[in-house]
Amino acid sequence: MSISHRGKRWLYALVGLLALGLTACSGDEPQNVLAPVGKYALKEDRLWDLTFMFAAVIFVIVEGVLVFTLVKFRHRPGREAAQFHGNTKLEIILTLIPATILAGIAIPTVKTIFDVAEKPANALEVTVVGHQFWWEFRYTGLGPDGTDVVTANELHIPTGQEVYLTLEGKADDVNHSFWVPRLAGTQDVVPGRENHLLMRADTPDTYWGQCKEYCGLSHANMRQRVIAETPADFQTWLAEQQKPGVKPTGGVAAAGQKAFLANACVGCHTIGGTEAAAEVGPNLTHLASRKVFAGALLELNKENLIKWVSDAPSVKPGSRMPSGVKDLGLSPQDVQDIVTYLLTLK
Amino acid sequence: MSAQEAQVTPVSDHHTSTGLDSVKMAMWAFLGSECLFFGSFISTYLLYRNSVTAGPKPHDVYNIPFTSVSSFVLLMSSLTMVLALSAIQRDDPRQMRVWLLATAMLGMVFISGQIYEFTSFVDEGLHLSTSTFGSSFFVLTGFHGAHVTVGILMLLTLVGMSFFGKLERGSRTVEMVGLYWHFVDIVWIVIFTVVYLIPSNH
Amino acid sequence: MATVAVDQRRRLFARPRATTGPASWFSTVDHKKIGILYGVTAFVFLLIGGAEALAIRTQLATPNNTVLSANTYNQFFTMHGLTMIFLVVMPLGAAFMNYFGPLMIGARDVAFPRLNAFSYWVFVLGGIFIYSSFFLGGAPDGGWFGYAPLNETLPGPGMTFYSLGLQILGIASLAGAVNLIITIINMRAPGMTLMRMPVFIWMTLVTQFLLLFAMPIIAVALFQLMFDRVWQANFFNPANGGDPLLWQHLFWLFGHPEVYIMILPAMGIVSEILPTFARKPIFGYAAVVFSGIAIGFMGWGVWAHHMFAAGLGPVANSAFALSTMFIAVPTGVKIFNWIGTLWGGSLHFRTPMLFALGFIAQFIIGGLSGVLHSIVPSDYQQTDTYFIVAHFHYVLFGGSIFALFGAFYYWWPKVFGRLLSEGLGKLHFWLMFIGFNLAFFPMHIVGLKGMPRRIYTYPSGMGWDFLNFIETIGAFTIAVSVLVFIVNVIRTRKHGEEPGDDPWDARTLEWATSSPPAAHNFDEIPIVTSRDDLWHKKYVEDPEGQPVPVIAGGADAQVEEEGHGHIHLPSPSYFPFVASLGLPVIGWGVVYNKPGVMILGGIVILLGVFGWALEPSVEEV
Amino acid sequence: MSQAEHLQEHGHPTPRKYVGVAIVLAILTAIEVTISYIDSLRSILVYVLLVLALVKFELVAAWFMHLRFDNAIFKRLFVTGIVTALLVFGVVLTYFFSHGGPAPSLGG
Ligand code: HEA
Ligand code: HEA
Ligand code: HEC
Ligand code: CUA
Ligand SMILES: [Cu+2]
Repeated sequence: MSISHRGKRWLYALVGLLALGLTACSGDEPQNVLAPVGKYALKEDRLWDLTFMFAAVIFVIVEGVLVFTLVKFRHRPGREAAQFHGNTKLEIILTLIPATILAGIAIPTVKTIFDVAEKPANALEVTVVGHQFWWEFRYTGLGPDGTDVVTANELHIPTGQEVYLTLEGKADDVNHSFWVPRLAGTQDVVPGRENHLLMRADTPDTYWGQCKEYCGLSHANMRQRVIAETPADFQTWLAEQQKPGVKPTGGVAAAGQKAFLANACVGCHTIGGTEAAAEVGPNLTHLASRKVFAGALLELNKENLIKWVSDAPSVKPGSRMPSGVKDLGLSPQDVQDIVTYLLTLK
Repeated sequence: MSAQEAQVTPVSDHHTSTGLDSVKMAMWAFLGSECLFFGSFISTYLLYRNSVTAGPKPHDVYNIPFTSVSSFVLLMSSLTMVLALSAIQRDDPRQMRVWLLATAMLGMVFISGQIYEFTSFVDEGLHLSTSTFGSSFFVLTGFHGAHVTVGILMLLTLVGMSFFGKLERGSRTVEMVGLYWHFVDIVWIVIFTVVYLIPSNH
Repeated sequence: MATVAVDQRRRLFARPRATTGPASWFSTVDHKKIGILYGVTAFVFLLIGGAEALAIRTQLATPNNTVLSANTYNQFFTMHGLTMIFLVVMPLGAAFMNYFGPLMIGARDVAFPRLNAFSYWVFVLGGIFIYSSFFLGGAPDGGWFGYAPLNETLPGPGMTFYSLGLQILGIASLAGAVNLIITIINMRAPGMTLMRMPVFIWMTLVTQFLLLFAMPIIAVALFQLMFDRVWQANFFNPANGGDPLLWQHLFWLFGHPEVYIMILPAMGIVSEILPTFARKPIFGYAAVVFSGIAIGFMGWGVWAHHMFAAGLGPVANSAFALSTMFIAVPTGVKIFNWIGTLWGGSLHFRTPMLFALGFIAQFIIGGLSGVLHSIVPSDYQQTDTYFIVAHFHYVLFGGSIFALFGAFYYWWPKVFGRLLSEGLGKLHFWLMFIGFNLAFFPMHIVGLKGMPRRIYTYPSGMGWDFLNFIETIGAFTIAVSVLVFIVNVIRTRKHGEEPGDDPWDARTLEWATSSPPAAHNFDEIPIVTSRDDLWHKKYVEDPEGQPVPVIAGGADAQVEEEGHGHIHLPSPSYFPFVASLGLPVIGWGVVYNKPGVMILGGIVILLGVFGWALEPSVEEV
Repeated sequence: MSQAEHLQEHGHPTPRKYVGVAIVLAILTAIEVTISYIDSLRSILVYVLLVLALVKFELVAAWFMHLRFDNAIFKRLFVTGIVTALLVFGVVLTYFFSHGGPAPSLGG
């Protein structure tokens, strides 16, 4: 391979990356950073476009000069190397140019840092709690009688409104990082601390995200969705969430509820309207209204729920939810009943 | 380790590029490094001393008069150390041994004081695991104590070597151990002020 | 110098005298042998760390793959990172600094030969200690920067091994740092002023200062972790007031200087190779040296750029963004001066040169992506994605490892007297170059498509599948290139060309002595009269400033015979090895919380140190 | 040895001098301890104590460790360590204290 070939390889690669930046495809790339939505992600993206352009130009120039030098000054018989030791003027200029470019880039950088950190006036406030390996969302004070609406793994937000997330690290948990790339960059969840993150979606859609800070065995399986709906839809959803859990009217579901309350489940989960009020695991009051569960790892359907309740750790390594069959002593019938019950919790 | 490398290197002193003793330079570099070591521990302590979640707070347990005395003892051991060096520089190994032993004794008094202090703190309910204050206090002062202990070992070794006539170029070796010893003393000067004397918030 | 004759019988160990044979490797204090030991050991670790990488890449080749379990994967990526950083790049740097440091400054050995041996043994035993965890209940699995409090809550002994293993390796680095600093300051040949030192020596010096001041910080963090894990202290336990951010600060206070510790020696190597094969002096020597020092200094003020998303607040983030960006300035100076060195030269594309050029081309990419990370709002997106993984492999592999392979090819004939084959070398280079870019360039894109790092599996339908597959192909291409290198080494042992003492017509002092150099390095300590001293002894300038070879025999006129009778070389010693043996023993003692074992280790160290202190460094034979 | 010569050039500090320094150190320590009990000084106590500690530090380093008489290289090695430590930990602690100190425990 000759040297000029090598130069071309780089160029192709670069062009490829540029092309990628331009084609902001979303459909099958739900976590594409370069397909931003809403003002926070867009601000970050605009800064990226600017700095990436500078980087690309510097890259082309410097690598270009390098390759040119290699070609031009390659050894040929009879040519001697020129013996010079430096050129102070040139060196100073070549120091000042990058410094100037960087100083230029620094201004929008600092501005954007402050921009995306500023809390807007009438933002919707939601508390996000990171758990190994799932997300808890609390809509503070939006429940009946000033209680919280609590849900898991699917964050519902209204479109067109800023959302101010308070990322709360539980002191007995570990670091996580809340990230929904198309809506905003990441912020860490640090045990014992509170961080904040702003996002805003302007079009209704389901935005995907994933925990980004390594948090143990199932870090890879700790995902989340943001469901942005029109304000009206959001209110409808909220109204539903404020209700207590559906009471079974007999049959299998009632048996399921009984089994749920009689077994260890009740010691870890909350189901509104029942005596299950523990907060170790996700709030299940409206489990069946969600599309995904277990850290957005599984789609919510009967088959998956059966698998999950029977033996969560085999589905999700390291899950803090014990195996229903092996550890909690559920019979397959119990599992069937409980899952039937859970699926009624719209 | 550097102090032990006391023997002649392939090119001896007067041949070094700077004309300075390599071992001494190594010792100073090592002490520079130690500044970061103790700096990290002291900073940790400063960070945590006021965030006591359980158990006693710093000034519930500190016994300033007691610690002042042991600080004084350590400070004076620096004097005996430098007198030992002075003695060997005058070619008086006997007197050097006396001063070295005195230094080691003072060091041991200091360590005994620390052991007493630790036990009394434990009696008052402050353990390594009680609070961040407990952790950062014990580990900081513990590592200082470990340094003193290593110093005592080196001093006693010097005395022994000198006694059996194995201490070649004694003044240089004594000087190196001395540098280490004074450094440990200096660190205590800082610890005494920052940890004990400066009041905590609560 | 007067040495008291010591009665041999009273010794615990009879003084080793052999300088050849297998046993002699345990007692050697010769910086060249220690350099070789470092190199071989680190290369073995490269294969191990590389094998872990291949396993990682196999697991990630396709979505929902199950080659590795989550547990194994997490151990592998942690050990891969730790191995590559602490057991490959750092010791490979140490190998070259040890071997060539004294040669390039015209010294007979390092300042403290036994301390040097001690560093090496502590390093090997530290590596063995960490790897023993695989057989003792599980390797570290908290990531190479082991964030708190996960580093405390992870079950199994892995992270305890981490805290003690890195501690042991840190001792090796610290001892090595003191040694090399003093060697460079104090052991230079007459006339070798600071501003005549080869750039590689300068970069070594800066690196060792970074180590000197960075190692104690990580030592403290690791001690705190150890106390937390083994004795229930609360340094990083948020449930009892501990602050996980303290770990992050301490770690990155060490961690960022650490990355410059890994790149500066590589930059030094490149600064030696380029002038040799461009056949002209380095462009702007002073600027290259001072920019290296500047990088070293600035490296202390940027650590929080690893914590942009940790919630430091906009003020701190802005400050660290600025300091980070401006590191590009001194680094740019280096890049420009290297191009200036090539400019006007007569470039010979031998294998070392190819690797050096590969370094420049790829380091620019890695550096530019680094600057993109420093744009905080962009980094909120990039952090902890494969975009970061791409960045640091471009600087670490594309940068450091390429330069180190260049150094292998460049200095091989000096160390072993034989040239590595050019044909295989070029094959190695091109395979590695292609494989590397195939493996790591797509990581930028995958990262921007939202793939986080440290995930053992991923679903399909994210737009990641194809690129991950390509990356895996690239990784295996790299492995093939490494095999080519191994073949080259084996072949060279028997069939390598013996090119004489100065095969590249090079510029610096190591080429002025025989290949391989005698134990005492130089028959006569050279008197240095200029920078690139050897070159100026070989060539004079004609009126146009062009080099003209000195009349034959001129350079050879240096004294051949052993002029001054006996040269005192430090005698071999077992004690550094013995002393170092105690450290892993203490480590195992702490892991299992067995005070008896810890005390045993302490006794071994004391024995070693006392033996060491009581034996003279040079003994009349 | 260069070492000894060096000292001689600058005049060997006599044991008497060393004792003098030690007395000063002792007095400073006494002052430190005393003022730490005086409540009316509380507002400036920290600064006074730090200054006193600095003076003691300096005395030991300069006299007992001979930095006063020795080559500046030694001093530079040491001071570089001290300054690095002060700078980086200054920043770290400033950060922590401006953010309300270590993590307020949010409870389990
Ligand atoms: C050899 C090691 C090495 C080197 C040299 C560098 C060099 C740089 N690094 Fe990198 N870095 C790592 C190893 C290294 N890094 C590692 C291992 C990590 C990840 C750790 C982990 O999380 O596991 C990391 C992570 C990392 C981060 C954190 C990202 C994150 O986790 O969110 C950041 C952020 O700012 C960063 C920045 C930089 C910068 C600005 C440089 C600069 O020094 C680069 C300067 C060079 C150039 C810019 C190119 C040449 C210059 C020119 C051609 C001049 C003109 C240029 C301009 C005007 C821009 N690095
Ligand atoms: C110098 C440093 C260095 C080097 C050289 C490499 C080399 C490679 N690394 Fe890297 N890597 C890191 C430093 C390095 N790495 C660090 C610091 C991390 C972060 C860890 C963390 O997150 O904690 C990381 C993480 C990391 C990841 C991310 C893991 C994750 O986040 O989940 C990946 C994924 O592809 C990867 C891949 C590779 C590959 C394919 C190579 C290849 O280049 C390797 C090529 C192979 C060889 C060189 C060996 C050849 C082998 C043979 C010839 C067979 C030998 C056979 C036997 C021994 C039986 N590495
Ligand atoms: C020891 C505590 C514990 C017990 C007992 C327990 N769970 Fe869980 N449960 C959890 C945790 C923790 C999670 C979140 C796990 C994850 O996603 O990684 C969870 C998740 C779930 C989910 C998914 C919720 C969602 O939205 O992601 C369901 C459904 C569930 N548990 C049902 C049950 C049932 C039924 C039982 C009784 C058989 C039970 N749990 C017993 C702790 C527990
Ligand atoms: Cu939670 Cu990763
Ligand atoms: Cu960094």
